Amino acid sequence: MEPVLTVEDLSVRISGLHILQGVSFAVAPTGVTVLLGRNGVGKTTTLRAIVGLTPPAGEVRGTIRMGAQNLLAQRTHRLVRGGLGYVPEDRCVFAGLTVAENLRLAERRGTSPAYDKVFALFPELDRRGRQRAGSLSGGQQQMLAIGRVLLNDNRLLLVDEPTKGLAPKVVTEVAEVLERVAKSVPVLLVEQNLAVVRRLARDAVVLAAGKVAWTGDARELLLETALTKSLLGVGSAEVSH
Amino acid sequence: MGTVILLALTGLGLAALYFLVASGLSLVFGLADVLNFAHGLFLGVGAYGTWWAAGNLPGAGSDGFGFVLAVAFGVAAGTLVAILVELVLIRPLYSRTIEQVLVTVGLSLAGVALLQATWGADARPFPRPDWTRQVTGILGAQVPNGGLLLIIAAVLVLGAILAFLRWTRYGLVIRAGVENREMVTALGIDVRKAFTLVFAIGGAAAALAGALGGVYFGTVSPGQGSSLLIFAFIVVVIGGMGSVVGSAYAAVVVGLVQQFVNYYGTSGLGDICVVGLLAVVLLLRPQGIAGKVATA
Amino acid sequence: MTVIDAPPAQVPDELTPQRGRWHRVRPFLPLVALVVLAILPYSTISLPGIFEGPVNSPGTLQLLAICLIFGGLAAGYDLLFGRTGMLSFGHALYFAAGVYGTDILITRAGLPLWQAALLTITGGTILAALLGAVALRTVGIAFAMVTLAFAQVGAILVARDFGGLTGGEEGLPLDVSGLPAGLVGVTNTVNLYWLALAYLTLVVFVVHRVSGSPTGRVLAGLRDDERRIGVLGLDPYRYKLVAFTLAGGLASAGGVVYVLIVGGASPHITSSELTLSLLVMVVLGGPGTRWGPVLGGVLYMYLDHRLTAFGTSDAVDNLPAVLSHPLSQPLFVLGTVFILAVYFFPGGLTSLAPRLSHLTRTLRPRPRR
Amino acid sequence: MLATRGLTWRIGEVAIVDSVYLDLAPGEFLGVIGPNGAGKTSLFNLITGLRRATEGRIVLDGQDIGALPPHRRARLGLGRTFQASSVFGSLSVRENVRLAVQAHRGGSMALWRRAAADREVAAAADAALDRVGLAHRGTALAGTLAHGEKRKLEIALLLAGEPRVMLLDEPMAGVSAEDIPELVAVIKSLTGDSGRAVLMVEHHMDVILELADRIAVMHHGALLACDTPETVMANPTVQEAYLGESL
Amino acid sequence: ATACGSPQDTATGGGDNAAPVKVGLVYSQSGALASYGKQYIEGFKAGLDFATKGTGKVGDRKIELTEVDDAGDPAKAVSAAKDLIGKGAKIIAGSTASGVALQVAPIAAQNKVLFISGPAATDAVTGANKYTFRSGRQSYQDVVTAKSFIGDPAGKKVVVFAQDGAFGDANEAAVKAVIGSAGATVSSVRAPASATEFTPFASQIKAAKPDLLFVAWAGTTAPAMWQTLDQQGVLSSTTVVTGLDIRASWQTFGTAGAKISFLSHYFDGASDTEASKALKAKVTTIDLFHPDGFAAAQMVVRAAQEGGDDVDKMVTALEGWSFDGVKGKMTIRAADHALLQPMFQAKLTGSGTEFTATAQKSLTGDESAPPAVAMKG
Ligand SMILES: Nc1ncnc2c1ncn2[C@@H]1O[C@H](COP(=O)(O)OP(=O)(O)OP(=O)(O)O)[C@@H](O)[C@H]1O
Ligand SMILES: Nc1ncnc2c1ncn2[C@@H]1O[C@H](COP(=O)(O)OP(=O)(O)OP(=O)(O)O)[C@@H](O)[C@H]1O
Ligand SMILES: [Mg+2]
Ligand SMILES: [Mg+2]
Repeated sequence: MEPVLTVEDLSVRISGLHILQGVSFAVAPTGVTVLLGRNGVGKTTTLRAIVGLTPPAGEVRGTIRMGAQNLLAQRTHRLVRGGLGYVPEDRCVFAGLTVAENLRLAERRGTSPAYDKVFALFPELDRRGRQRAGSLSGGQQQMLAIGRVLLNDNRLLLVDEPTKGLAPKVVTEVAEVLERVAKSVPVLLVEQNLAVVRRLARDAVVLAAGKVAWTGDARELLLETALTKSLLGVGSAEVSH
Repeated sequence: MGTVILLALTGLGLAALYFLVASGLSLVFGLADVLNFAHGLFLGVGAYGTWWAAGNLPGAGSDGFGFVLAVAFGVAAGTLVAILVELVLIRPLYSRTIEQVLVTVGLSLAGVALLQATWGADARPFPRPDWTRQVTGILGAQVPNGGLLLIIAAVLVLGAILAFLRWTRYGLVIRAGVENREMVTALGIDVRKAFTLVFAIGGAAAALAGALGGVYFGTVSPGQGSSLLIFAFIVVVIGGMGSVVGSAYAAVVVGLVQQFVNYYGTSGLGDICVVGLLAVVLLLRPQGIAGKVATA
Repeated sequence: MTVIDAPPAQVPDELTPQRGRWHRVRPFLPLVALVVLAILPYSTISLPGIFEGPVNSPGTLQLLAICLIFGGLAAGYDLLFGRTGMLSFGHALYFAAGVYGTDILITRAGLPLWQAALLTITGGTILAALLGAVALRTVGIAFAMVTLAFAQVGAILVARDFGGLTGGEEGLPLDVSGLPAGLVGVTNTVNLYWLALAYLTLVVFVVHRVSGSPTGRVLAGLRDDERRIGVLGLDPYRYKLVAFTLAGGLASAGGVVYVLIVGGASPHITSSELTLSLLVMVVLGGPGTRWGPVLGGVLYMYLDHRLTAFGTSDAVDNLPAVLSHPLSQPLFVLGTVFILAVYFFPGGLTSLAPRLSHLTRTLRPRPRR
Repeated sequence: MLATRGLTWRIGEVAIVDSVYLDLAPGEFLGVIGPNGAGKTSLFNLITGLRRATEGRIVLDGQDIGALPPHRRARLGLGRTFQASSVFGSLSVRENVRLAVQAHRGGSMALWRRAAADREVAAAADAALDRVGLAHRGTALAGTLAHGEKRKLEIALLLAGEPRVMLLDEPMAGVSAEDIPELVAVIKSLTGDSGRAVLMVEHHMDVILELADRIAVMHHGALLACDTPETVMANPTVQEAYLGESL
Repeated sequence: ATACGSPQDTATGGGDNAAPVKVGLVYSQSGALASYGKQYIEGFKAGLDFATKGTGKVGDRKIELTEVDDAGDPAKAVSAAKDLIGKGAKIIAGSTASGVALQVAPIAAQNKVLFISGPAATDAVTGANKYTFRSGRQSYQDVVTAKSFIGDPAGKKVVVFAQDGAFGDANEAAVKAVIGSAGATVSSVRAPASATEFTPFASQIKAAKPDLLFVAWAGTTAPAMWQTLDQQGVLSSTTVVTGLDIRASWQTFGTAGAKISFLSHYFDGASDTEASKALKAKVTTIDLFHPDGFAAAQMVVRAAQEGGDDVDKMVTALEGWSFDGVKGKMTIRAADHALLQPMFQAKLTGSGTEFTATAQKSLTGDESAPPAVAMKG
């Protein structure tokens, strides 16, 4: 099958630091592709390069293609309008706006926002519509950040550590949501919670020191103790914990 | 009694002038988070644009429809300058607050000097309809029409800005954009356009203030904008940054305080009172009268 | 609405010892510069276009002295702005307090210079401490505006000329009859120059010492995250007040020297524009760096004075009217310079040095060993 | 050691933290769990003084600290980390920790001493960095660290202050699987030696179970339970409201 | 050339007979008072031509002018003066702003050079020190002229309306001294210089019911102030006197102009002297401050002629000197260096942008003489 997204030889330098050094991988047109690696290897940097949010001091080389479209040539808001959804790592809700306003902002012109879907998933968001997003608890903010993206139809979702800071019960729920979403929309996921990875991921890309260390079937990766030990630093026993 | 009414109405006229200057400032300051010291320049452009049009633009003049045309020209000129300033100078500097201060300070110096180089340092008489020089008797007070005109204009501007914020998405986009521009683009919104728009509106409001201020003062001079700016800043801060309604309240308070204290107290006390008011308000409520969120 | 951010991140250079080819020589460079500046008045070199006369002519020395004072003022202001992240719009007040305080005590009260200076600096420092104690109850833009408001009251008081003390808009010429003879008269301009140099040295030394001290480290932390400082067990308010008072005291000391150099006080120096120009100087040079604010202050004042001459020079007059009219307005040129500076030297003048050295390094690759 | 007595924080009508009674013994490790928005972070904010409680008392070593500003509480030995990393972004990593060490040792008000010359501070800072495994990042600006590295730096800042009571707000959030054991070891070592007490919010149940002596469960601002891990985990309400069906 | 020297060197004003006479002109070329400065320098050049009969020389010595812009800032003016003195100038003239004049005067005294202050109107320049002279009028002379509008002041009620600050203080004090001492009761209404709304002040004035209102107001808010006084009926209820400013400001009076009695320092057509004809030939329309520049040039030439390079001789030559200036007969009073000069009463007529001033009456230098003050230094 044609991959929905191909990244070829992606290099990112930020103020003199060579953060990504020739990263290549592809995202399959269905299911979840997970991007793994230790803290600071450049997972977030990769996602941000894809949506065109590398800081101004940064320099991006290589190609990123979605179908025939070259993403590097486009500005972020056009990419997003074209169906690229992005859930950032630090939630980035608009603290000064209310929850409802945050959601309203995410509506895209010409489409009908799927509020029922989002509220069914996170009833908290419906209840707290008039609260300032900045005063939400950490987990509630995470729900808002995810809900914001699910409001619209997307061709590809980039999701950066969605379960960070969520209570176990909500982690399960979010995982379920992503699983359901991934049936229709491909997802590129960065995740540290290996239980979630195990449940969701079909393909895995492992980064190490700014390069791709391994790509392949996620299940294969997580079952091979030697492989997980060397790539992720944990035995598979802990993975299946 | 007549004195009190006269003072109250002229005080409101003054308040209207402050509000006209402050509204644009507040919008740009509160929404786009740019401390725009060049606001006085937009004001000057509006005033000189109107002045120039009344003398040179075919169809424009100092009375009737011609005057409206002249003011429209002035406002258009101010808006255009504001847009250019945003596109060329401010756009590369968003989220770099201090550099923005530097650029807008530079712009205010250079802009005023440019006006002076072109039209001289001296005040020029401002074209204005005759009726603006007359007075209307209200409850025994001889109230200048120029002041009444300002009050009407201020109310209209207030309504227009509120409508803009309430009924368009732009208010939301801009408030979000100030917090985190990246994230707004990551939601598929072209945040740059929204910011340009805010500048355009701020510039238009300033230019209108310049044109009507010209009517009120009877003259234009290059430095006029900057001298109003200090009080406009005070109004914006007392009202709460970004709150247009707050600015309106604050303008009324400042205008009336100045007017009454100047009459009943000794001269100059009015200014000191206003400054004292600012300090007190900020110490009690650092976010200003109407809080910080730029809502209607 | 975000509050005014701290200026662009700069690690105070005092806190990170620098290593490099020059690290042995570096500590002595300021000393060398100081010696060069101190013996400058013995030179008769003419720098046409840069100064009106030879370097040792009174006009040039006067200009240099004013530049040095403002270099010192900017460095002091940077203690607040660049190093602590406090945006004060009222710093001119403490400078003006120094200028008017000295002038009034000498001219109206007839005190000898040293007494007047001592009283003024003490008074200026106390004033800063008192007003700071109130203003620091707010943060961000609100703080900027409260300080602006205080300074505005100062400006109104000076303009209103209570009891004929300040001379209102006409200013107050300094009565020099009681001053040491060495500070009076055109031939003694050099002494004023040395005085200004001493002031600059003092400020740079104090600011350098303070920012390299434990307190300086706390100030740098405050710039980033005040809440965090509190949770570490330090009282943000106290540290900010110390910085504010110290900067105020330094500014009023600058006022004392300035009034001697200019020979009088005028209400120009109470205006909020002066604070804004201090801000411009610091940003122009590079906030939070050791030499940036000094360079910025010197350059700003130099331009401010010299552009009036530039505007009336023949070179400008001979241009076509479209160009010559604006160019003959010094403020036009000054404003344009700020704007260009922001785009061409982001991070201030001092950020030029590393960029230049980077350039030379790439141009001249050193052989590998 | 640390006790809260009917601690309550209301915004309008809503009680965000609702009459919480907690006791923390010296050397004890108390885990705090609860659904998102239960009020865990708010509880920390009340204890450390970033928010003022509307009712109730906070007692540290027999002294009511409810009226003290944050820095006074910190001086009494109360240290914390933040849920969203808050480090001094424009200072280097090492300078961050030195500042924390210096704040702890006092003498910060010195205007004329050279800070860089204080070897003891430097040594203590390096030790703290070493402990969290950030020694190699010492010169990087804290603002440019990757997320997980910031979490470690937070802990280093806390360590530097040698607090007697430590409040950790989700220290593991975003830390890569490989580094979790390391960090767990660091946190474990905090309690072992010196009778320090720890209050830790965490959503990683395995981490909590490994470290905590007791677990407090918060729900809608109130303390639902506070007991041994086994008892708490067996509690059906906790199961239902917090854990859900495990993955 | 050597690159070393003493830090206390200053150029010496070459004593030989062919060396030029160096004159420094420090005035506003930019800033708020730029147009005053422009008139001053035009007047000065015309005056120099007139006094040297077109040669630009005194004897064999050329008069070498160095013009420096002070932008209205005393600090810049002091720098410029020091620079000029350092380069050997023995005569400094200029000072458009009062603040500048007051701070340059002591510099002149400290360095023993001649200083001839320009349009700056402050009374404090008179008698400032032995080396300081003035080529323009002072506030006192304005007030004395104003007094001539009410005939016998005894028992009359006079109100001064002025802005806060030294300029207003000086005017109020002068009115008290000149008109008050002649028997009138003088009170004042003061407004902040930054005021933009004048209704409260107009009400206060109206409530005071004065026989004469003396207005001392400068700055860009003047038109708004006049309009308010007119609207509130102040102008039609009493005699209002104020100083006539530069031509550019005339049209800003609008219709109020016809209701005001003006005292005037000078306007085109106020006098018909040799000097005024010479000036008119150069500048087509004479304005307020042309005569000041003209007189300054006449004084410079006199000083250079009589004093050579000896400043003390220059001072003696100027003290008590009478000459025919643009305004008529001018006399430098020896005691305090006040410049006694004719003053005028004027009316403004016209509308739109065309206004003309016509002289009603003129006062001689002695009639408008300010009280003598003691020389301060
Ligand atoms: N703006 C920046 N300036 C300098 N360095 C940066 C910047 N942004 C990221 N880096 C560096 O790039 C590296 C990769 O960062 P990135 O955030 O992509 O890591 P990550 O894999 O997402 O880590 P984590 O799991 O902790 O989120 C880190 O070492 C970080 O310090
Ligand atoms: N200023 C406020 N106004 C209204 N509600 C608030 C305010 N501050 C906090 N809250 C609410 O208080 C509740 C408790 O928040 P808190 O941050 O303490 O939760 P938490 O237990 O730390 O959650 P998480 O595990 O998601 O971090 C949340 O529901 C939040 O929305
Ligand atoms: Mg990341
Ligand atoms: Mg929390």
